[in-house]
Amino acid sequence: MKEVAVIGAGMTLFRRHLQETGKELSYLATKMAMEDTGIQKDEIDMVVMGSAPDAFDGIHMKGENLIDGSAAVGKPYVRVFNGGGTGVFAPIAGWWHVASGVADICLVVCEEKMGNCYPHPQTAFRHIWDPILDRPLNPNLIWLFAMEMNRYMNAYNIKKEDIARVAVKNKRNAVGHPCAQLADPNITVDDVLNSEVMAWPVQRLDVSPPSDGAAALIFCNKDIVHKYTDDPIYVGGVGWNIDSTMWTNRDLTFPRYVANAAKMAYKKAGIVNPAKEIDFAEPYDPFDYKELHHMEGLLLCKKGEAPILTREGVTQRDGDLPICPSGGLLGVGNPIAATMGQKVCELYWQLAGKAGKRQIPGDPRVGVGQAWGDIMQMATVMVLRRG
Amino acid sequence: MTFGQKQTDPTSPMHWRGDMQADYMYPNGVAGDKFFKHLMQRDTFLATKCDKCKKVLFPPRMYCEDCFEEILESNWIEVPSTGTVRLFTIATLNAHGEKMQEPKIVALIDIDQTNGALLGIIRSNDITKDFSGKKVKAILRPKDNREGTLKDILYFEEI
Amino acid sequence: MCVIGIGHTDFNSMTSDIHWKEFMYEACNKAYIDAGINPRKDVGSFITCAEDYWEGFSIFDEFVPDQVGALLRPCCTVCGDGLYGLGTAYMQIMTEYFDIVAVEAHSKVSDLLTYGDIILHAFNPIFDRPVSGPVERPNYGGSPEYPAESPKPLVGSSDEKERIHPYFLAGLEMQHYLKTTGTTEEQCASVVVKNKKNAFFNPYADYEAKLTVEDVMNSEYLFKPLKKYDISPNVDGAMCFVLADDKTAKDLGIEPIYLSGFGWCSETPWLATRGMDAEYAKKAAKMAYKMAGITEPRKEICVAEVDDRFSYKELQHLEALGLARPGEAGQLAEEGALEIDGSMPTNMSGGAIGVGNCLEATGMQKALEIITQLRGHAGKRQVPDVERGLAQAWRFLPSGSGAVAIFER
Amino acid sequence: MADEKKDWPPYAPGTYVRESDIREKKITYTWWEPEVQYSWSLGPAMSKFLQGLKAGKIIGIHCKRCKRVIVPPRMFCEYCYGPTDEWIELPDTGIIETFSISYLDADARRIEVPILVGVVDLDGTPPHHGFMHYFGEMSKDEIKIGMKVKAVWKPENEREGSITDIKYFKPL
Repeated sequence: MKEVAVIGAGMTLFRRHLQETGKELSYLATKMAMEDTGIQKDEIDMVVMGSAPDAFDGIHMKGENLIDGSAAVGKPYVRVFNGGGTGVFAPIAGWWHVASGVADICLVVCEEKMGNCYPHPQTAFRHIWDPILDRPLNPNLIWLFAMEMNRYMNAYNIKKEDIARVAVKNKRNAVGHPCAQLADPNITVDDVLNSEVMAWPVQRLDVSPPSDGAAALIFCNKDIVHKYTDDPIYVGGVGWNIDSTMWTNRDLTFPRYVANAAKMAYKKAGIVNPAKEIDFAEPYDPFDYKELHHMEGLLLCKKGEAPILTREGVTQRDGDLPICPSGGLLGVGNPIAATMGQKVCELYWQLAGKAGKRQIPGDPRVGVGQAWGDIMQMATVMVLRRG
Repeated sequence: MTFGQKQTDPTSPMHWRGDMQADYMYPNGVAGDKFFKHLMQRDTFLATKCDKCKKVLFPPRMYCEDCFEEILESNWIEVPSTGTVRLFTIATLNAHGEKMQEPKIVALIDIDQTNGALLGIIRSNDITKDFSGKKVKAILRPKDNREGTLKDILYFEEI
Repeated sequence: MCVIGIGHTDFNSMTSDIHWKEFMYEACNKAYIDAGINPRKDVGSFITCAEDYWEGFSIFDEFVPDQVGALLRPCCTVCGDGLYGLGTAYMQIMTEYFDIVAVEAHSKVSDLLTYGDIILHAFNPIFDRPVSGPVERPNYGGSPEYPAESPKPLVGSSDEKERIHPYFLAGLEMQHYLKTTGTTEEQCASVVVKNKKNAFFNPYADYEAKLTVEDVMNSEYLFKPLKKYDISPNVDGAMCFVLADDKTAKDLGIEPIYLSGFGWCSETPWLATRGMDAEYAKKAAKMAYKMAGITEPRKEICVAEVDDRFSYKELQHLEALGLARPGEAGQLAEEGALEIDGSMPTNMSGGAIGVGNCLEATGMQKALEIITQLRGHAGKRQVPDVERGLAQAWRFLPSGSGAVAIFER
Repeated sequence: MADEKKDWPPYAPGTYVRESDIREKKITYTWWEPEVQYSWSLGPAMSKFLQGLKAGKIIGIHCKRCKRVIVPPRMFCEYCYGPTDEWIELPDTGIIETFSISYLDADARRIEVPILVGVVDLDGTPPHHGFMHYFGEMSKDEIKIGMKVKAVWKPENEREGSITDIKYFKPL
């Protein structure tokens, strides 16, 4: 197996509607990553596209449509997909292109254009449900997460204000992120608790917004990485795991699939005690409770302990275990697959000391990024470390 | 036998209907917006020229797909809305696979002064004609009716 | 790298008696039994090749794990033909994370009522798709309601009544192929005759027929020069392959079929600037030949299964793959060189014209035939002494992407 | 390098479009309504389940290897990967596994009277096995996890073989 380094990253503005087409967004993110690395199109061997449902962009086989914007014309190109998990899964696919020795340099592009689905991407979300068992009940996507959140709160007796602290932290962390859609330096716990109830226990400010956006990342074989950088960031380990489709046949209290994926990645990265050995994490936070749920799944704390750590300030940017220093999905926005920008790209920027105003104090050496997708069943995990 | 039991009663429920209906609003993009806003005012097309490979890209782009270089404002050029038929076919089926009310001539038209092309419908009295290599021009909607989409080009006809 | 197990369902134009999950389960279960493994313990990673709109779900990946045996295991979707899945499995095994990887691909196209509209939905929405017809849904229903404060913003309405079937693009491309290579429509028709004939000897093929070149030539022009018989009909079918590294295959005591080379490539999605010469197949083949150490494909490859979802595509692909010189393939077809007993046996299974177009599983069905031939299990359509075969996939209209895989005994 | 201490990403490319820019046609866009219809085959398990609902019964299936009663039924067990085959009629009672009080309908529009919805963990199955449904005859203040509930069926002549043949689950 080849060692794999990350040598460049880029991402676009995240907004509800952007004027650029999906191709153009991919181009902007890709061009930025290429300029960051100082690399030309010809030097890229292969390209991986990560993009979530076709039903958002409104283009069947949308991977094919995005080829020219992803510097992939005339190159081996493949799109991988597992719902919301794509944001970390696409870089995992990029990693295996290089780790297997098939490519020396692999570009990963993630793109999402949710605004195309009009008037609201909610229409496309209707079709993620089982057509026979769920769709006749006319469900709203928020229900799913409200049910999981309620189950989680009930099992560990968690108060809503402890969950709201996550939204406050992330929206404040996003201040200073030039791409951020919902950064707010003055938000308080009360603002979250007083926001409109959508499907109890989920309220307006518990939720990340739908967005348009794109992100890009460049992987390189360790043997030639010296050509591009003196201070490469390496992939320590990757993991992914899926649980049953039948979400009503599972206990929603603990995300066992996240734990499985994390264990797979940690084993390869040689991490025995994740809570101690990992310096910061970017778990997937489309809803504020998901950050807590995923911290537990990533084995960064005991079951039910994440809200306590959050309350005590451990997860703040200057805390002992910074969580979502980018501002996460809650602060920066949630263009499903393009959240690679806050998850894996952010790990790279933090570890390379390029995070600017968002830089974690101290000297972070190991970070873990995670995404979550499908119908509350898919986990994708990537560990990055300094060389 | 893969399963313990198979469906043997043809009178039992067999199918479940469903859809993935949704409506889509595609912004025309940065390059597309410029192209269509021009087309709303004028009867000509815009194309873009790549500085590196010197190709005149049509439909216009914000970047060159081969060189991956950005196309600058100064490299937008105006080209006539005429072209030469590269390929054509006579389509007889509609999307449902049924016979269309009347067959349509669909053509790939090389736009003059560019290295690009555009799909278009050719209207002609003679459907049996060989259109390959024929010069055609775009027939546009009246200016006050144009909306800034490809539908502003009604059809192409032979010059 | 080797294939240690294959499994497939029957191929049928309709499979109303079985749910698509059960359909996938049947193919996978057969492959696991063929390989003699327990998926719940032995398989490291699972890959499905699918696209959302073919299936009817916004996120198809969520409905995959249970029936392929991937519960609480690594599992993912690759949006491509089955051959892309094989390439992905190859790379995953090469990372040394896994010993055994399963790849599944299927078509349940009979569940789909609006096939033509869905292919149109793959066209560039701004510069290509509006040419096909009205922007408004022809049969309005089941779509979002617009509240009074934000009425439906419609742009591009016209007096057109119906949308053109997307196969017009194949009509254009066929015209290009005939013009540039001098191939005749009769030569394309001979491909149809051959593939439909081969399908008689393939027990799982669904569209066998005894036709003559005249029959094909007399079928009506649907997208001139594309005729009715030039187009492959749709079919349901599911397939699963199990791949393993050489050592694991040896430990299992299985006579393996080696995956000695693969390649894949994409051309630009812009119809305006894309050549129509199957450049994707040329580049994918180049990559696969390099990996397999092939320098003279025409001599070194015994059998080929190439994408023939339109009859001219078989000829175009043979030329792009270097198995025929440019412009020569039509003549080979006419002379019988592509027959099972010819010098370059092609689409022995019947291909997509004889078996049916199985969407993202089409390339997988090609690989299935090559493996069956290499194993010597092909019965009456067996080509003698097959040492090495090639399977090729194209991602279908309107794309310019494809993959190539080389298998050896 | 000094400039590395600046914000990163160093800039955020992209052109923001407001909803009003679309309404007022300040940007041009293309509209399209795809026609995307399906008719999925049910297969033996779902066919039997829907037939059961029409008859006012909840049908599950047994996996003998895992000693597990599965509902909704399926032809294979995802845990042992073996076939399932013994149909079981289950009681129409259970407990609330989890729930939500929704002020939004399927199209994300606000509604005044909230929908009570959740997962019912059916009696006669292992823990956490059930399906999603509505709850009724209880207020949003009364509903809680662990509450015992029973199905309220539509009258026989209105049932059509759908999950909605059960109107909702009411407190037992």
